[in-house]
Amino acid sequence: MMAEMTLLKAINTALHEQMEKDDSVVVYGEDAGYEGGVFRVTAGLQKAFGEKRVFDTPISEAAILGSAVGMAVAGLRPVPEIQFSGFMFPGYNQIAVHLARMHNRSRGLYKMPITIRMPYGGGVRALEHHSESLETLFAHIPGLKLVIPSTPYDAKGLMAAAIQSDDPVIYMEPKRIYRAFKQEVPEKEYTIPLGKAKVVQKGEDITLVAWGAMMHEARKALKELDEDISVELIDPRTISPIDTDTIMESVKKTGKLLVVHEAVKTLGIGAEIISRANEEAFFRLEAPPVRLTAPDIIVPLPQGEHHHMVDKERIKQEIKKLASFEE
Amino acid sequence: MMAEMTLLKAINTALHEQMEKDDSVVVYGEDAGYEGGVFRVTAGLQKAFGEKRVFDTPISEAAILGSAVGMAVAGLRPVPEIQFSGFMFPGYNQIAVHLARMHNRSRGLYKMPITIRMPYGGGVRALEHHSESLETLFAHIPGLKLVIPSTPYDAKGLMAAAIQSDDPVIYMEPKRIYRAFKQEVPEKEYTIPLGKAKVVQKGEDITLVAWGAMMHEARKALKELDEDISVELIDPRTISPIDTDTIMESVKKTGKLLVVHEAVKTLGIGAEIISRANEEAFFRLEAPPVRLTAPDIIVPLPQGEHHHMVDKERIKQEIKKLASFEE
Amino acid sequence: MVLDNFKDWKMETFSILDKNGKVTNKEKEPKIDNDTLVKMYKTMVYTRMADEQALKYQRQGRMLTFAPVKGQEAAQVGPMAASDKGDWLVPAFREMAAMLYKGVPLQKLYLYWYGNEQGSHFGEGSHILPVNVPIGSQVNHAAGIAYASKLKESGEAVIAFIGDGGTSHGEFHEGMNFAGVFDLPLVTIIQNNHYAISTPRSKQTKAASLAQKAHAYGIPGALVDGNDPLAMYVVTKAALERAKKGEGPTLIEALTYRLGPHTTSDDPTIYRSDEEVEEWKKKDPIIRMYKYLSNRNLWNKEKEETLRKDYKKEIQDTFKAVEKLPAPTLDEVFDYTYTEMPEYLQRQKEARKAQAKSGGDR
Amino acid sequence: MVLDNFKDWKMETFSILDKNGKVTNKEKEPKIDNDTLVKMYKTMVYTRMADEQALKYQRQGRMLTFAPVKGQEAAQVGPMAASDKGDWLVPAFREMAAMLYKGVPLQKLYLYWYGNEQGSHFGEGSHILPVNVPIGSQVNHAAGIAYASKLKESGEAVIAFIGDGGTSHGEFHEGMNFAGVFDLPLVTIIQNNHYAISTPRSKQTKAASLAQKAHAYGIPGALVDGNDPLAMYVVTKAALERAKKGEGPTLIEALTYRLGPHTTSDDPTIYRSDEEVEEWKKKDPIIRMYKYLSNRNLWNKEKEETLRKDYKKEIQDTFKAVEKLPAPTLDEVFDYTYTEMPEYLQRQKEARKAQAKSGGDR
Ligand SMILES: Cc1ncc(C[n+]2csc(CCOP(=O)(O)OP(=O)(O)O)c2C)c(N)n1
Ligand SMILES: Cc1ncc(C[n+]2csc(CCOP(=O)(O)OP(=O)(O)O)c2C)c(N)n1
Ligand SMILES: [Mg+2]
Ligand SMILES: [Mg+2]
Repeated sequence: MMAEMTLLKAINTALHEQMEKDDSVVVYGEDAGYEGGVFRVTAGLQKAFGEKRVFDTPISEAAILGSAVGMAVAGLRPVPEIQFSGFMFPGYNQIAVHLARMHNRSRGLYKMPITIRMPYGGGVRALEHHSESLETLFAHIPGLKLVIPSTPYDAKGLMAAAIQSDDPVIYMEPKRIYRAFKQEVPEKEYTIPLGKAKVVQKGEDITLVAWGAMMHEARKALKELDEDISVELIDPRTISPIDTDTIMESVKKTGKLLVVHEAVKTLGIGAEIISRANEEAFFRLEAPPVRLTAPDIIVPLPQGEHHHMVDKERIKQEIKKLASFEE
Repeated sequence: MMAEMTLLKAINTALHEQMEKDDSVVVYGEDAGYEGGVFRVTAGLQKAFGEKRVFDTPISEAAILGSAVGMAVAGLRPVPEIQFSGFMFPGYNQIAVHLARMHNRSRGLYKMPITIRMPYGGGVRALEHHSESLETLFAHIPGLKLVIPSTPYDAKGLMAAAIQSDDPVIYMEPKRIYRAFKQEVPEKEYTIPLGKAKVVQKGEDITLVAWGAMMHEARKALKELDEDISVELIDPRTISPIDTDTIMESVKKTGKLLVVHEAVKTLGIGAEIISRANEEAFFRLEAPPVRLTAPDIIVPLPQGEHHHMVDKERIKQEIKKLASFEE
Repeated sequence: MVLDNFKDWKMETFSILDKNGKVTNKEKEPKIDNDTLVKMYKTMVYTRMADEQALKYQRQGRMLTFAPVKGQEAAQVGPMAASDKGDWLVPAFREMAAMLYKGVPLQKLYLYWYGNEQGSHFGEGSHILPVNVPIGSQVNHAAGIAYASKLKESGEAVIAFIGDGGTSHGEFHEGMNFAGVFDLPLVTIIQNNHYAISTPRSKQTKAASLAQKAHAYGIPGALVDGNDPLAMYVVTKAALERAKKGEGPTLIEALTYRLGPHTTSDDPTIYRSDEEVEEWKKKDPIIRMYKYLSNRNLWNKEKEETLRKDYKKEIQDTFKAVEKLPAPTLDEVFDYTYTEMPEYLQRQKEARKAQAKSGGDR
Repeated sequence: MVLDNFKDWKMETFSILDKNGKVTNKEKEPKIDNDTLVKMYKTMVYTRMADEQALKYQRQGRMLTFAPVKGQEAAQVGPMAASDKGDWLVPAFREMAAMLYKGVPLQKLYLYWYGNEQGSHFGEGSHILPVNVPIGSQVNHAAGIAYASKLKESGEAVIAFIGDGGTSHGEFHEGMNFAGVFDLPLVTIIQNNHYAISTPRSKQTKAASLAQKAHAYGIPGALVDGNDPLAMYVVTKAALERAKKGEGPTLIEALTYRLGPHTTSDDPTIYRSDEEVEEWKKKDPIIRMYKYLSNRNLWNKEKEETLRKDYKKEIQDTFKAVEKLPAPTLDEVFDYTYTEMPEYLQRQKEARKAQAKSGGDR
C-alpha cells in the first residue's frame, strides 16, 4: 500500500511508526510536544504517545542534547529536535564532546542511539539564523553520522534507519522542501541503509552531486536543460559517512564532477568530495572538479538572500560550462 | 636589538607590548589573570596592567566570548583566552553567531577587534579534550580570521597584527612547541600581515604545506631526508583567509602537493587546499595531491595517541612516495 | 528533616497603577516630569500602531515574518524612560517600544524586519545593539558592555531585555553570573509574557518567580507588574542607581503578556484560550497610562485623535518608503564580511557577478 | 527603596560531627549500620592511599597527569553510602572516592589516568558514567538518566557531582533547570573545594552560597560541611528520598577543600598560602571519621595498621599490573568510533597500518 505524502509528512509518519514499534523512543524539544513543533513535524505524537514520551522542553539546547546522552546511557532512544539548525550552537558542546565520543571513550559500554532532528537551509525568506547549512560542523566530527533526505520516500526510510541506528545521527531536514511536493511512499515500515548514495539519474558526461533542497533544484535544472548533456545525478543521502564508492564510480566514468551545496564554499562538503576524487580518481578527471555553492559570506537577510543562494539557473550554467570544458 | 625566546615567551611579549601601547586591550579568561594562565602565557600581565585589564573569569566560555562582543562594541580590544581549544565548544555559539557576524549585520557600525587565544593540538600526553585541532570549525565560518604561528618570530608579529586587526581573529597556539625551541626575535614591536603565507624553504619537486607543531615536524623530516628531493615548504601562518596565491604559485611549479595537519582528515584544512589547487592549478598537478593527517577517529588518550599523530617519520615517507609517484 | 527549611521563595509583585490607571501606591508614585510622561505614552501608542500596521502589511504579503510586541509596551517604555541617554540598550527581538523610545527611527525597524541589514545600523553613539535572535546570548553582550563601562568609568549603565523562556538558557546564567562577580552596571529585564512560542511559563522552570533567579548570582531581584509603566520606571530607576554606584547588576521580572502571536508565522489559538487573552486585554498598559494621564489632565480625547491621525500617516509613509528602498546589492552582502575584503572573497564576488542571473536576481 | 527587600540569602551549614569526630548534633546522627560505617571509612582510607601513591608515581614519571582527590573523601563517600545499588553515579573528574565506593575497581581508575580508554569501561549494569572533563556537561547527562528513570519508573535516582567552578557554567544551569521542570530524581552535589584551578570561590560568583542557586530552579538547596561524612550522608539520604517520591531534584553544596594540587601539572603555592592549607588539614575528614568510629569502638589502631599494610600492597600491585597492560592497539582506537566500522574508516585503518612506524609506535 502506498500513500501520497510530503517530505514533512513522511518524517512525521516515520516518527509515528518508530514510536509505535519501540517504547524506548522519545521525542522532545522546544515546542515539539503540545504544539507538535513550529513546523508541525511532530504533530500528533504527544496525543498518540503521551506527555512523557513526547514533550516540550525549556529553551536549553545543551540540556536537550545533553539529556539525550543520559537517556541513551539509560536505555532510551531519544529523538530530540533542534528548532532550527542555526540554534544548535549552544548544544554543539554536547554533540562534539559527548554524543560523538561516548561509545568510544567507554569502549563500547554506552551506545548513543540518538537522532537529532533539525530543519536547515535557506530560501524561505526567514529571520536571521534560520537559514544556515551547517553540514560541515557535523561531518568533520568523527563518531557522528549525518543524514539529509531529499524526497519523502528517502525521508521516511532514512528516519527509520537513523532511529534504529546505535550510533548518533544528525538528521537535517531541508525545510524549504518540507511541503514542496508529494510522492508515493509505502505505508508500511522500511529502512534505507545509512551510508548508501542513490544514483537518481544515470548519465555519461558529468557527475552532479547534490542533496536536500539542492537536489530538487538540480532536478529542475536537468529538466529544463536544452543542451544534449548527459548528467549522472547522485544524492548521497548520508553525508557522513559519505558513500564515496558510488560517487567515484560515476566520476571515473564521466571524468567531470560538479558538487552543488547550499553551505558556504570554504570547507563545505564539496571540498571533501573533490579531495576524495583526487585521491581515488585523479587520472580519470578530465576537467577541474567544480563546486557550486554559496559564497563565503554570512547568510544575508531575506532581501539579499538570493545573492547567497544556488538555484537551477546557476546549476544549468555550471553544467554547460563544465560540459564544454576544454583545457 | 634581538632577544632569544620561546614561542610562549614571544606571545607573552607581544601581549605586553600591545597592552602597553593601547589602553583598550584587555586580557582575561579562566586563570588567565592572577596565575597568568595554566601555561603562563599571560604571566606578569596582571602585575603590569592591573586587575581591571587582566583578570580571571568564572568558568563560562559563553560569557568569556560573549562579553568580548560587548566589550568590542563599547570600544575595547579584548584578548580572551580559552584554556584549551577543546573547551571552546560552550563558547562556539558566540563565535559563530556573533563575533563573526556583528560587523556585517550592523553594516559596519560595530567592529569586532577581538583576538581569541587558545592552545591547541596533541602530542603532550594530556587529558581528554586537551589535544584537539579544530581549525576547520573556525575556517568554515565567514567573518572570522584564523592564525596559527609556528615560530617565535611569527608568533610575536602575528599576535601584534591580530590584536590590531579590526576583525575577529582566532589565534591558535601550538602548545606542543610552546617551549620546544628558541629563536632570535626583535625586541621592538613589529607585525606580520594576516593572510600572508611564508615560503620557509624553496624547492622544486614537492610543495609541502604545514603549520603549527606540524611545521616543526616537517622541518625535522626535511633535515633527516637522505634522498635528493627538493621540497618547497610553505607555512600559511594565517589559515583563514588562507594565502592561496603563494601556495598555488608553488604547486604550479612543483606539480605535487602534500598537506600535513594534526586535525582529522575529513574536512580538515587539507580538503580546502586541495580543492583550491584543483580550481587554480589543476592541469599543473602531476600527481594526486596528498593529505597526511590524523585519521577520522576521536583523539585517543595518551597511551594510544601515537596512532592519531602525524610525525616526521610519516612525513618523510609521504615525501618519498610522492616524489617517486608515477601514474 | 534537614531539607524542610528550604521553602520556595515568595515574592510580592510591585505595582503603582491598577488596571484603571489609578494610583494604588501613592508613596511610590514617581516624580516624572510631564514631558517624559507624555513621551512614554506617545511611544506606547506609536509602537502599538506601528506594530498593528506591520501585522496588516504582513497579512497582505508586503512584510516578512516579524515578532509583534503588542501588550508589552509598558515593560519596555518604563525602563527606557528611567535611563539616561548614555545608557545602553541591549534588546532581544521583541523590543520595538524600547528601541523607538531610545531613538531608533521606525524606518530602521521596519527595514530590519523587511529583510535588510541596513535596518540594524543605528548610527554612531546610538548605544543600541541590533535585534538579537539567538536566545540569551545578548545577556553576555550586555555584560561585556557593562564591563567596558566600568573599566572606562564612563558612568554608562546597560539595560538588557530577555524573555521568560530565555531565562532557561545557559547564556543567561553565564552573563548574569559574570555581571555579578564584577559588580557590573547591568539591569536585566525579563519580560515574562507567559509564553515562549507555545510553551507556557510553567514549563520553563519550576521556580515560582523568575526574579528569584537573582539569588543564584547574589544580586537583587524584583517582581514587577510589567503592564504598569510607572512601576517599571521606579524599579528600573532604583536598579540603575545601584548600577551606577558600582553596586552591581539587578534582575527585574516584568509580568506582562503578549497579546499577539509569537511571530507572524505562529498560530496562538493552538496553545492558549481566548478567555485568557481577553483577561489580559483588560490589563492593557496603554489604557492604564491613558487614564493616568487623563486623571492628571495631561492628556485627553482630542489630543489622542490628532496623535493617532498623525501617527497613522507617518507609519504608512514610513513603510512605503521602506518598500521603495533598494534591496541589498551583491556588493553590500559581500563587503561587510570583514572590515577589509580579502582577495579571495573579492574573486568570489566577481565570479558571482559573472554567473547567470538566478531566479532570485532582479 | 523597592530593591531593599532583596537581601542576600543566608544559609546555615549543616553538620553532625565536629573536627574531632564528636557528635554535635545528636538529634540528626544517622542510624547507619556498622558495616556501612566501616566501609565508608575504609573507602576513604583506600582512596587517600591510592591518591597519594598515584602522586608518587606521577612524580617518578610513571603516571600521567591526574586530578588528586585528597581532602574531599567525605563529600563523596557520604552520598554514595546513602544511595542504593541501582542509583546512578555521574562524576565530574575528581570523584575517585565516590567511584571506588560504588564499586569501580582501582585498576580501572588508574588505567584511565594512565591514558587508556579501557579504564572507562565499568561493565554492564555498573550505573556509573566515565570521568567527565568538560565542566558542567555531566549535569545534563545526569538529568537525562533521571528522565529515563522517571519514564521507566525504575525507581533509580541519580547522584551527580560538580565543582564550585562548575556552577558558573551554562550547562549546570540548563541541567538543573531541566531536572526541576520534570521533577526528576536527581541529587547534585557541589564539592565546593574553594578553588577552580587557581581561581578562588569568591571570584566564581557573587552568591553568598552555591546552595542558594537552587532557588533559581525552585528546588531545595542545602549547605553542608563536606568534610563530615555523616552530615553528607544524612542530607543526601533526604534528597534521595525526595527524588524517589517524585518530588524532584535537590542541590547540595559540600564545603570542603582540595588539599593537593588541582592536577599534577598545577602548582598551588602560586595562589594559596600554606597557612590556609594547614587550617584545612585540621579538618581532615579521615581524622574525623577515625575518631568517630573509635569512639564507637568500631575501629582502633591495630585495625588501622593492618588495613594500611594490606592496602599499600594492593595499591602497588594494582599499579604495577596497570603498567604491564598493553597500550591500546591501532585497532582499538579505530574500532569504537562507531558501533560498526564504516568502509572508509576501515580503509584509513589499513592505510595507517601500512604507513611507516612513527616515533610513537612500538
Ligand atoms: C538559542 C535559540 N534557541 C531557539 C530559538 C527559537 N526561538 C525563537 S523565539 C523562542 C521563544 C522565546 O521565548 P521568550 O524568551 O519567552 O521570549 P518571547 O518570544 O516570549 O518574547 C524560541 C525558542 C532561538 N531563537 N534561539
Ligand atoms: C568547559 C571547560 N572549561 C574549562 C575547563 C578547564 N578546567 C579543568 S578543571 C577546571 C576547574 C574546575 O573547577 P571546579 O569546578 O571547582 O572543580 P575542581 O577542579 O575544584 O574539582 C577548569 C577550568 C574544562 N575542563 N572544561
Ligand atoms: Mg516569553
Ligand atoms: Mg573547585
